[in-house]
Amino acid sequence: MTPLNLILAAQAADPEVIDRIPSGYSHFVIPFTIGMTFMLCWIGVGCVRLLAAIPRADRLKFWKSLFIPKTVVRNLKDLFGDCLLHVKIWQRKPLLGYMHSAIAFGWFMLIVLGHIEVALFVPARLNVARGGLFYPIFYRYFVWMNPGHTTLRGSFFFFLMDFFLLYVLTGIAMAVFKRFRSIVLGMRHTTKPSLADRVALYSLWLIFPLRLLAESFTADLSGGSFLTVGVNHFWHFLFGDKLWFTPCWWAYSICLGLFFAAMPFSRYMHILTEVLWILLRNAGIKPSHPRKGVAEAEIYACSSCGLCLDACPMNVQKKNLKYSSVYFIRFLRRHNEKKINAIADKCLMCDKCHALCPVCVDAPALRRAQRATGNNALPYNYSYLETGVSGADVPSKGSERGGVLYFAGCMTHLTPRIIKAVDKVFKAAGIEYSFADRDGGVCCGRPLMLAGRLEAAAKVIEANKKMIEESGCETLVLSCPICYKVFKEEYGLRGIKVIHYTQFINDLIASGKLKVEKTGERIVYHDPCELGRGCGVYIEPRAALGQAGNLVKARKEYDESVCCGGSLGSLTLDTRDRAKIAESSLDNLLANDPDTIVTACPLCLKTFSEAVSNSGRPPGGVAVKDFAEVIAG
Amino acid sequence: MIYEGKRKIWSEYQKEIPDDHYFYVRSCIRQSFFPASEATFLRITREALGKDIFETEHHTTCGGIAYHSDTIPQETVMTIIARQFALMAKYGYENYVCSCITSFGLYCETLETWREFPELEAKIRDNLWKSCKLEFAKPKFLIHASDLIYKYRNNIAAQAVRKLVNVHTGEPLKVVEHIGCHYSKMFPSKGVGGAEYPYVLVGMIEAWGGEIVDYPERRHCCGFGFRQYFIKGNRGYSLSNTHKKFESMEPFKPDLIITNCPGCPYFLDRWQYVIAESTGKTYGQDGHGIPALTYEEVAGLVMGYDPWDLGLQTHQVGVEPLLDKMGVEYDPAKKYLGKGGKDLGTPVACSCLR
Amino acid sequence: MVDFGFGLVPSSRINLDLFDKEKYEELAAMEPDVRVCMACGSCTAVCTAGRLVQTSLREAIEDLKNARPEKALEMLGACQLCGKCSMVCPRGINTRHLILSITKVYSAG
Amino acid sequence: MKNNILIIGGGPAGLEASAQLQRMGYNVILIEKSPRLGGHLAKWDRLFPDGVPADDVLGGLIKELNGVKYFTDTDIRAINRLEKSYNVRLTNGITVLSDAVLVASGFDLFDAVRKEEYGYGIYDRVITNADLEAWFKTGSDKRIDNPRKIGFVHCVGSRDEKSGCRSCSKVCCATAVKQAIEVKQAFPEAEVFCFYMDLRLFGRHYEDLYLKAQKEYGIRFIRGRVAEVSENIDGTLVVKAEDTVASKPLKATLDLLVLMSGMRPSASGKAVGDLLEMTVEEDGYFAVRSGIAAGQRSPLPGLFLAGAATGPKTLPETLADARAAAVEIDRYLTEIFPDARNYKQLVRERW
Repeated sequence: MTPLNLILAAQAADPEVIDRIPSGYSHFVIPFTIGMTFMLCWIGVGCVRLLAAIPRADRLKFWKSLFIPKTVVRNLKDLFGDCLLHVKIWQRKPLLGYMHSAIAFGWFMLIVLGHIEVALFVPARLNVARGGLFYPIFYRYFVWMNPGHTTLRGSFFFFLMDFFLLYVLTGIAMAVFKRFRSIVLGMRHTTKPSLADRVALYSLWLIFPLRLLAESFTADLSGGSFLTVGVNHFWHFLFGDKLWFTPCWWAYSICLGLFFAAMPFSRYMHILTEVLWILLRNAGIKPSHPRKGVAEAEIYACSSCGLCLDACPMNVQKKNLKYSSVYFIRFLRRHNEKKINAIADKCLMCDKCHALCPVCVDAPALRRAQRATGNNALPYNYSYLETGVSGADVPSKGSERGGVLYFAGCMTHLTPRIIKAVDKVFKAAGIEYSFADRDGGVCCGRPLMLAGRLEAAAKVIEANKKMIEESGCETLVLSCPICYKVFKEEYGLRGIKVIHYTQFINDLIASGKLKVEKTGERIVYHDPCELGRGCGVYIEPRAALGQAGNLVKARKEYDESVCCGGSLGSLTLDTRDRAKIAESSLDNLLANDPDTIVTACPLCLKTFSEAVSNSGRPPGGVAVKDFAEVIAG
Repeated sequence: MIYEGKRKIWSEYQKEIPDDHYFYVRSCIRQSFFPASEATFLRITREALGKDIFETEHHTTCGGIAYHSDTIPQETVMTIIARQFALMAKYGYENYVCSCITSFGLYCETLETWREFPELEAKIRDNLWKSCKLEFAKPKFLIHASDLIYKYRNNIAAQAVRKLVNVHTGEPLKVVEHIGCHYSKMFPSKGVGGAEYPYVLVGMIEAWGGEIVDYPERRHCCGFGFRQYFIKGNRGYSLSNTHKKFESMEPFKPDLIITNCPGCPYFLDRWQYVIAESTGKTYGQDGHGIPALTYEEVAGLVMGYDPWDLGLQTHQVGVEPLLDKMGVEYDPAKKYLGKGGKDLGTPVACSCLR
Repeated sequence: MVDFGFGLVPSSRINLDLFDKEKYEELAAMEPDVRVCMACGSCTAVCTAGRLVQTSLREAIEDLKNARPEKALEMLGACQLCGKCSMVCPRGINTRHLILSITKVYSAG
Repeated sequence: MKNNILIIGGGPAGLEASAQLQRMGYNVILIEKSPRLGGHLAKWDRLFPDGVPADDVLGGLIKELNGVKYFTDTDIRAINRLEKSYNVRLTNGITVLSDAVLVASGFDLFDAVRKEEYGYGIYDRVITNADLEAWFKTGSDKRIDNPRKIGFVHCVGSRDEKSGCRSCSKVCCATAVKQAIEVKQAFPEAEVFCFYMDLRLFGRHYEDLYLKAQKEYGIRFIRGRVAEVSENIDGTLVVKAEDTVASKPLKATLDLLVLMSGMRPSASGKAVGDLLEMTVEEDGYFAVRSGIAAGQRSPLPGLFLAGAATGPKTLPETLADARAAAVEIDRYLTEIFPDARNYKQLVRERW
């Protein structure tokens, strides 16, 4: 035990670390240097190209965002949370989260600490001209620990380095294990790696064991802590004094080189691109093209982790796994137009992959952008809308503000029980309302938007908007989540409160205007995609339903709810495939043996009703009801 | 085309045609458009066949055009027809021969209606008595004038001086036959050969040495269609209808069209002119049209009658190429001379149709 | 040319000989459901746009098969893609994709 | 005592009833006017809806005969009704004293020549369903020469008052769909059109067949009856119909037109019926006793009917009808026939 002041004094006299090789260079660094240089060039050029492809206004917005304090804080939070610690994965799959953060954060710390060591002990080597590119990476090869001069500071770094190396190694071990038994880590499906993926993957697997090998071989010269030194003793025990360490450093360098060279062509590109994507995302820039500009950052930010495979409701059939977002993005990267279109058209737009994505890649939006490239320019003729579309029942007392306007939407007209139930509830609560599309109306425009027909959508939106504004209503109540989403987000109805009937009715109950009788009915609530993930409405319907019956849980709920399969989002999914999805979604809802399935979307209602009657369940089993029906009693 | 199949059908649709003593009624339209055809019919029947055929100036229209244009009711038209039958009875005939297909169809329709609804016949009998103080007897045989020529086609062939053959090549002429719609489409059993493959004109062509052309639109109407022609606003339909027929027969390169209805030769002839002058399209050789003749005219040609006596100059489509093919001698200078050498005047030449 | 005050009238007749098999097969490859329509008319009955303008998917499919693609396109131009027709189709035809595909195939060139 | 039962007609109904009755221990005599057993089934290639070879089905039926006495090329010369039995003289010189007679005289195919506007027997490339079936079997028919466009006309001699055939022949729709698929299999490049008035695909799996025809074979179904056929100069056919769904007249040029001849009452069956003074309904088929529950009993005691003799039937229906007739005959011969004293009363009560 040396007192601290002695150590400090000794260190001042003699350097703790001595450059073992005065040139600071050895041939084995070549593979790493080539790989690293290639990758840096690639990413540099890529960044410039990407930023150049962004519209000017967006680009300005991006630069500015880097100086807005609020955004800066958010950026830092996201960079640490998403890129390094993988908080999002932790939240849903702790084991998987540990694995990812072990590799990402561990490696990050190794790099940072490595550089700090160099900065502390041989600061001159940080200069690129003097090997700054590779020196900190192979620090332990180039230095010699001055025996007897080791300070607590040095030991501290030795310890940290060994600690994080071990941390990474545990992550790697889990990754290798996951490759063979993914389900243990909570993944039913994993992606099929491409060739570059495999090269990078196997290199990555080898990098850290080799590093351990290399550093432990040199630990008696360059120092180390519990891991490297311990292993070093083990080697000496095995092989005696002669440790032939150069090949290990070569192998380590080759693996690193291979990894970085393969990186731009592999899923591991996400490690770097994600940073850019987070910055762009937080700057509020949205992709306008499925491949160029922001989209490029987005698709390269995808780590191909495959979480979206399990998220995708289509995964109920193995043949449809290929339509998952991860493959969509992979084919976007490869410019495989045919497959891009096939996948873009197949998607149900349930948005679950987006909700669960650890890097927030909005693949459904990219798909819509892709659809737009083919569909937006297709001809249409809405001249019939220009003469003005009157809501059949738009208030005679229209000029008075304060009225409630109910817009049922196209699909609700195929499920008249919703209309009837809404009427019953409104009457019970003493709400006087006008029925905008009693005799049918104009489509809300969302289906057109989902199909990528933005220009056409604008036309129907315009027609509806005119009708609604002329009605003089103050509150617009929607029973269809598809309508609700588009009315809320795209219509820009100033001075009019756009509200979903689940929210509206919940308010009526909360304010005592509506009395609901509680029954013993076991109710499971299905979150419609457009209402839940689409608009974030989860609480109100549950609150209201809780007054009417006993809410039971589905296996997956809230933002993990499973699409019913009836979505208008998909353009090409056929009836049989949809029925399969409905069946699995039903299965999810029935986990806790409810009496009634309640939903708040005409499409879900119709889909589940059909699924229940087609599923061969005995009659009188589970009932499928609309939200308003349950409230109406 | 399987000829034997057609023969089988023809053999199933034969009708009884009386030998002699005919009561003849003329056609309103033919008297105006092709008066020489009816004259030729009488000449052949009387002179070449030596039959007794009687006609009276007291007969009137059958009312068919007005009936089919929805301007007079059925009872009126039936009373008109009853009066014709009364005239026949009055002169002691029972074999009714009509020149017009519209009339023929209407007579058939009337007789069939009376057969189904005897009370209607009684009512018409009453009507006729009230209006004209006449009593009628239904004809024993009702035939169309072409039925008569069909019956004696071989007789005519025996007396013929020439055949329907191209004298330059020795090939038979290609002949399109066009049957008036009301001949057998309403009552297939009333026409020789039935409705689908009528034989009445085909029989003549075969007997006189021609070759029949069976083209896809052979069943189609000539385009008259009453209201389609009479109302100018509809006339385009009439024209288009005829146009469709010509387009369909064009690949067969017919030399001649033979018809048995008053309107058909008129529309198949005149619309060729209208098509030519409004679209530039002609259907015969070298800018000529396809001559559309009546069966009497064709019979007259094979019998060696003078083409101008047959009234061939009253056709819009020039018949000269046909006459040349058949080896008929004619004097072009006499084409537009009337009775006693009176000059009838020469029509203005067409710009497209030669 | 002489103007007679009347002339040939365009035919309203369907001519199957004009049917463009290649184009139709291209469509059928894109959306095979076009083949299975049995002309029940459910789609027309529920059509959102059909309330305001003459339009019918059933008729448009017929028009394609009857060699009148221009009529089909004209009719489908009014479609708002709301998807009601896909809900009621007894054969489960993917109507929205069919409409998009028809427009894509037949409006190109 | 073994009763004699005479079965007239060696088609599927006659064969099936013979086999069943033979198995019950009766003495069955089966007569067939043509040189071979099988009726129309013997001329067919494959059967809807599953495409089973007709020969297999027929072979199965014949195999089951198991000792039934049958005479082909044999007709009936005279029939004498005795008090209870029938004394039947056959054209081969044999006389049968039969305690029960089953008429299974089947049907004739409508003579397509009678629909003159379709030009069967006049145009070179117009054939019937039976011709096509023969071609499937033999592969030789010079009218079928790699056609590119093929039309099927449903309801030829069915649902047509003009041809004196008001009723539906029941089997032609499914046959047309089956044949359309087969012809498309033979000529994959061909376009195939089915002109129908109503598609009556009522049986099990028939709708699947229809869907398959549309989906997998791209067969076009046009609602409208072909009303006129004519021949082009090159021998191709021009057919005219109305697409009644589009409400427009329609024209198509085809290389081959197949007429789906319907079922007509059998002419030779009618001759037998005349000898027996059997009642014929307005549609030309034999009358059953009365009402829908009468099954296979004719108005005459001891005389039974099975198969298409009482109206168009599919093959499975015919076979079921034949089995039912066998049961009815057995009931008659065990419960009514042997009671000599009360026979007439029993007939009154229970026939």
